[in-house]
Amino acid sequence: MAAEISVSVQVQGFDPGAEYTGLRSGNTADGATAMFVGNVRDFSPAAAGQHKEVGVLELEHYPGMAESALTQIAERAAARWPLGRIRIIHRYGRLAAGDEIVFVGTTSAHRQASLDACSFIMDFLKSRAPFWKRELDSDGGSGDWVEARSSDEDALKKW
Amino acid sequence: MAAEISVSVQVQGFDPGAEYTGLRSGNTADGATAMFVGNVRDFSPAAAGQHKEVGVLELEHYPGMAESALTQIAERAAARWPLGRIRIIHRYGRLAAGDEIVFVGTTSAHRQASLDACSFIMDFLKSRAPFWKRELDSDGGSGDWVEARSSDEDALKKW
Amino acid sequence: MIKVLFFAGLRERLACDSLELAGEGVETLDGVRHKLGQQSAEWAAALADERLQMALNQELACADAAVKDGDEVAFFPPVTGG
Amino acid sequence: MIKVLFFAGLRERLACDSLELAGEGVETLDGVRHKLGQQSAEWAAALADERLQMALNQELACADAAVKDGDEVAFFPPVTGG
Repeated sequence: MAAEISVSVQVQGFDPGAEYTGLRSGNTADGATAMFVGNVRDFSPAAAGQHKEVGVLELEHYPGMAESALTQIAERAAARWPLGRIRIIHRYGRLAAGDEIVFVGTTSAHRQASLDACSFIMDFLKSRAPFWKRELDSDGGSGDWVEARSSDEDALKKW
Repeated sequence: MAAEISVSVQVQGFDPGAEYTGLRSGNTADGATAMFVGNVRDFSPAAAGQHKEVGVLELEHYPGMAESALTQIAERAAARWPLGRIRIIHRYGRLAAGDEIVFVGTTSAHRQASLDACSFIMDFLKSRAPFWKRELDSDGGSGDWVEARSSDEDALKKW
Repeated sequence: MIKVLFFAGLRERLACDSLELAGEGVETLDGVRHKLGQQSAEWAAALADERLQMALNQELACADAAVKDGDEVAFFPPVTGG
Repeated sequence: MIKVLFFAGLRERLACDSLELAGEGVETLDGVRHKLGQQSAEWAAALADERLQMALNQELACADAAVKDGDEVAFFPPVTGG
């Protein structure tokens, strides 16, 4: 019962509704679908307290390794939970506030398995997949790279 | 920072893509959206091993209490995690294999908060919201009521 | 009067959706259950099921919850939505 | 030759996307790092950052991972995707 895994690393946007349809299509064995979507926020989490406006984000990635890292994370999830389908999309390039960055969708016969796997994939993606965010200045110039948060590394300990 | 809570108990179907759009619309403060969708499976979980075909499911509910129970569960989640929006839909009436039964969507500035709240709401909904499932026979006659599972009650202990 | 509702398998077993019960001598949800059980051995047996859940004015409640005239009470099997 | 890639802030600091390094005398990822650091004090300082992550043939790897001719090595700051 190997899970069907589909991973995309892409510039173009995606439609969570269409991804849901893809996870469900012909899949009546799995009664549970969990999804997570990450969007560009309108303030920087690094600027604690002071809501620094973020106009545009630029995402750099390591071509080849990004796809294989996401696939490996999906395989680890599939080995741990009884999943039917796993779909991961991660964008790169320039993104504006509100834009979708990442999609993780999992299906299972068990709701907790689908939700746990979705959370597990996001946690490992955050600390193990080669993507780097930079906040571009409002004048379009290169801004600062987003600093990794120790809370993201800590999040792996629960798995 | 009270969360915006929206609860629907309805006969008609829903579109998870449209619900995602509703959770995101004008909401750039929250970078995280977690969603869970429950669908009618094509076999009964009670019939362990023997895949008993389920054609149609009938969901009975306690009008009034169903809405208030779901709202209270959402309020408990909102008191516990920093959530922006919470959307819960639960259908009743006759449903066929593959049909959507339930939708839970949460948004937050923090991915773990959105995912934990989604899981929390589903766990409490399963054991505390007044809905009852019955599997109709293939000839359309009244079939057996689905038995509550102790694993659903146990799932509450982690919160 | 106290309004009493039944749902799902219990509703079918009792062949009753709802009824009105005189509130005299009834102080708690368990009191409602006992009074209803006096109707017949079948009702007594159906309502004795320890897994039954109870609601008072559309909120889950315990057997010792106080009931007064005008309240809405419900009995039902463990819920199975979601 | 060993192909070496740099990403994000490290790529900018070194003003270098990638380079080819002769494999002689280099046995581990840490060996690659040391050899690269000999180019200048700036390179040595940039590559000494303890938080830097390393990949060997597109998989995250530790400093003592064995490196051979033809391998693809990468150095980068902690990832911040998702």
